[in-house]
Amino acid sequence: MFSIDTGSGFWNPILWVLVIIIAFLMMYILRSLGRKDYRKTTEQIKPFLSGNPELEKDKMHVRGSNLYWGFRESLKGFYNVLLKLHSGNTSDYILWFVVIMAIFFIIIGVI
Amino acid sequence: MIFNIPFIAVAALIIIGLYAVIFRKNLIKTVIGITIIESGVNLFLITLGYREGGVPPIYTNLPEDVSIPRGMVLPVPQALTLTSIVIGVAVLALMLSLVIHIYRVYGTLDVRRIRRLRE
Amino acid sequence: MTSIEYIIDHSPALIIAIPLLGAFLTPLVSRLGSRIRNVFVIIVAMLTAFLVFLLASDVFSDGIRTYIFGSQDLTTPVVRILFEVDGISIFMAIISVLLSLLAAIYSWSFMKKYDGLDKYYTLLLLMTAGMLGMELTGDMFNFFVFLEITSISSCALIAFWTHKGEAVEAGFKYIVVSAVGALFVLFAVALLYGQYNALNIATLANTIQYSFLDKIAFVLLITALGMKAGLVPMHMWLPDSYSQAPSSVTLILVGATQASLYGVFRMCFTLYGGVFADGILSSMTVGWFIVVLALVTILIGVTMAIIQTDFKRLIAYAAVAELGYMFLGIGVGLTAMGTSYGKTALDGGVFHILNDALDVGLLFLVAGSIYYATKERDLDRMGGLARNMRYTSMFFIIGLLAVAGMPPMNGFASKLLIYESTYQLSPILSIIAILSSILLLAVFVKVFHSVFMGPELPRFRDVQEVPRSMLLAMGIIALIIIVIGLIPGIVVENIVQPAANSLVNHLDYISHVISIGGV
Amino acid sequence: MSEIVLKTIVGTIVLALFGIIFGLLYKGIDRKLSAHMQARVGPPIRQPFRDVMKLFTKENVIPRHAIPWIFNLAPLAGLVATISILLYIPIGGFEPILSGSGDLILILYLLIVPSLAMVVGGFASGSPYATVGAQREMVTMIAYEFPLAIIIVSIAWKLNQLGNVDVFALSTITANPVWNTASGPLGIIGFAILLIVLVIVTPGELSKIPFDAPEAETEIAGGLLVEYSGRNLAMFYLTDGVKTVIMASLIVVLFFPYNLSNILGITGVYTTYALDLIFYLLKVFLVILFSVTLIRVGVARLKIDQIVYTYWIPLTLLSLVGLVFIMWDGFVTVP
Repeated sequence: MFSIDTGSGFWNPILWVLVIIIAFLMMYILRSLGRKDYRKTTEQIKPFLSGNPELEKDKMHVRGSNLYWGFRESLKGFYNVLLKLHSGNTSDYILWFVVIMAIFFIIIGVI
Repeated sequence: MIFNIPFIAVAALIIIGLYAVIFRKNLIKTVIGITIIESGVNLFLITLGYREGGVPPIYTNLPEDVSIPRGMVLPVPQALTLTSIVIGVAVLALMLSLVIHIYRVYGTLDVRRIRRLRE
Repeated sequence: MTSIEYIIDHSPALIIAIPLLGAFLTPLVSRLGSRIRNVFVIIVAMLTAFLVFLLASDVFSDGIRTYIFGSQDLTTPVVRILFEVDGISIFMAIISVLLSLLAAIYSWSFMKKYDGLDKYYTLLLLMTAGMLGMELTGDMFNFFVFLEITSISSCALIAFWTHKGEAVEAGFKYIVVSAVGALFVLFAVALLYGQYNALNIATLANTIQYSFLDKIAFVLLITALGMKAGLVPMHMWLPDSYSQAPSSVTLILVGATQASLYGVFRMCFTLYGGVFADGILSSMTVGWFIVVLALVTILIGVTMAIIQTDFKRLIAYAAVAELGYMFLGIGVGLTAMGTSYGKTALDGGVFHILNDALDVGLLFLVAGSIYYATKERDLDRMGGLARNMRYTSMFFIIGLLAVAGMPPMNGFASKLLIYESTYQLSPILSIIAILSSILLLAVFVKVFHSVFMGPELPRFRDVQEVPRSMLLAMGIIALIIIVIGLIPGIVVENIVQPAANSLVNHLDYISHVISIGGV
Repeated sequence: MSEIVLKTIVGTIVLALFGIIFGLLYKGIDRKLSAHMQARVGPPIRQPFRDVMKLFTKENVIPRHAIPWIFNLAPLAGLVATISILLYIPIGGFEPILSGSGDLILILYLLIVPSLAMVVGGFASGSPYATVGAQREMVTMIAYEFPLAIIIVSIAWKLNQLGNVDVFALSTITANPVWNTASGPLGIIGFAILLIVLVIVTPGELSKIPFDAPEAETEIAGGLLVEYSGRNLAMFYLTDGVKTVIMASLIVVLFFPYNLSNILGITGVYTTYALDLIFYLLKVFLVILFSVTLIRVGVARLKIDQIVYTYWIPLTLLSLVGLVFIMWDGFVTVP
């Protein structure tokens, strides 16, 4: 009753949560065997920058648009086309509507 | 053929309206285009309501020879058209007020320049 | 007849009437003070929600329920409006009313600083009435009227902050798109009326011939409602308006978009259901068309989301991708009509409507909270907010996991249904669906980093956690997400499958009207 | 109901210990072997155990820019999620404990969690190095998920085509080894291609060379782990070990689910289980040898956009070719 069955697989969250709870307890105990403390006043709490001087905080934060550079870089051609299509022009919105309507009508009319 | 004229007019109005929305650059013309489409659709509705030799659905001045309610025209299309016109007016007013606001902020009505939101 | 039965009997009418009446009473009530007005709006929304739940329990146990406005004698020609509530209608109504209620709660603090709030709340309730009307009505023209009510009020709400040019621009784009869409819906309605002299969906579905004009009407209906539901490439209005509306409004806009999606469902499966079932029009053709567009929707939605820098615009593109999953569910359900995996896909699609409303809704509310606290929407200018806004960041993590379909959140359950059924039609469908889910995860991890992580920025040092009413709204959604995630079997069995069954068994919808003497 | 609960509780405890011990053991073997391949002596095989012991005695520094609750929770969450996968995977001749409550898609998703935990932990440390590493990890994750999804769905599609139910369940997959489902050489080639792709996906999933741009010691100083120390780092260390075992087991389950006892025809409960377990451990070792150690020693690190390119263009196309072969194979034979 608690699980769902798709005909090709299944998923029972309750048992999984049980596993997670037990594993969490175990690992929490294991973790608590380790050393808890650290010296909070020394330089070791400073971020590691390979010895470079620490910048002001605004510049230490990697900006959102700089993330996933590698992804965007390898799909550059795709994105150039995609951004061109999103023109922001109201007329284009309606144009797309008419185009899809025409394509759909041709598909239904022909087949 | 003569009975098809309203339907040809409907098609023409809708196409003219779509043309105005898609290819005209001025926002007011876009609004006008939508209104033209709306007129086309309304014309279509009202044309559907026409029955040759029908009697208006008013009970008080019914001709003697017409049986009730067989000879009467069903007033549904007229009612639909009226509703649609009322809605159309509301949409038109809303669109025009937005155009006024856009003009205030952007200083232009050119649809190509009103696209701060894109990508 | 006990009073509760009496209320259930009239609840289809009351569900529309109460928010409609409440909407126009709001300006009067707000004379008494803003606090009383807020309480009044929340009470109206709660009352509506209560009635919807009452009706839902009745519909899920006793089947379809109709309500007749106008002449009760069904043998005379069309001088009445019929409301017909079946599984999918009430399923959608539950979602809409839940979103409205949460938006009303969220608005309490979120909109506090702005004026013109009596109009804001009027429009909010009007939009609720419009959405519920679209979902409950059994009449084509009435559907159009409610569609327009929803569009007009949501347009006014999108452009609520008229001093911002972008908001007005988004509002204008939205109204153009929805006016054109709605006019084509009306045109299709007129085409159908002209042929069959009927406006009732059941009557039309019973007599439909699939003539040439019916083909045109079908194309018009599906395309227009598809545009209003944000099907790529007609989705471009969606990020504009979702990102510019106040967050509480965006939450209901999700519901409004899904009401249009419901229209697609209703037209495909009920109005033209007989045409597909008899094989006059191959359901494969239409199904594959929707499947292909759904795949494009998913892919373009996520790939556009991943490069956005505006918080709400990013979520809006993610919402587009999520809509793609629902369309995938419908498309596969239509293509593989009658097979068990087609049914599973449809279940998944319907289940995903609920999950998407909750997940994306929660993320929009988080975005609103961030905006409320920092007056910032640009991801590049934020950072380190997890320190000051601990609850909000926790809600964001829940929303992130849910929207990316990570176990054990609700999104995983519905996506599992979709993955494990669509692959039987073509393996590539599941592959794209799985991949896009990971991309969605990446999208929100990016947001998570740029908003909540990083060093404490000096200008956000004094940022406070958002007020309680906003936390309450987010908390309720987060709770529902987790509960549905932990008991997906119960939800699917009791709510989703009846809804999906009511789509598949389109004859029930028709025969119910016949049984009470109609057609 | 209470029986399965009890089994789950005991199973979790046993499998967690199993996963951790063998994860560290295989890590030691891997290090020793790769050292020998590079003409070094290398550390002793028990070195990973010593490493963990040492980490437990070190200070657990939380850097100033970190967000403590996420910073501390992420390593733990990753390890816990990884351990939970072990309950869905058949080990040796044993039926998985939760065999009826989770399938391949679930495993696919749970495998994301440890990487996600590392990403979140990296972001939470508030260091630019860690952020760069974390976003690279995320990009790598996107990249390898495409071919991985193709592999999993192809196998399920094939099994479904043959009329099986519950095709995403690992019990169905082990009952029908993929090589037996192919009806001609085309299918065999298709599955072989998928196997090769999966072997190349594995180092990406485990952030090993050549796909270790997220950690890249030489350029971003350990990347997303740069600020981690002490017991938090130990958690990540253990996660890595367990994940290696899981990935190897997945390859074993998907492509080599044979048991020695069936082939040799051995009966007797204990000998069967013991023999199958040993055979399974051997298979896992061989998979690790090929997909981790050999690749790691043989090639150099790729740049992050090269990783995306490698996975999305050549490997995705390759696995699509495999899929097409398998589908073709199916259409040719199914009447």
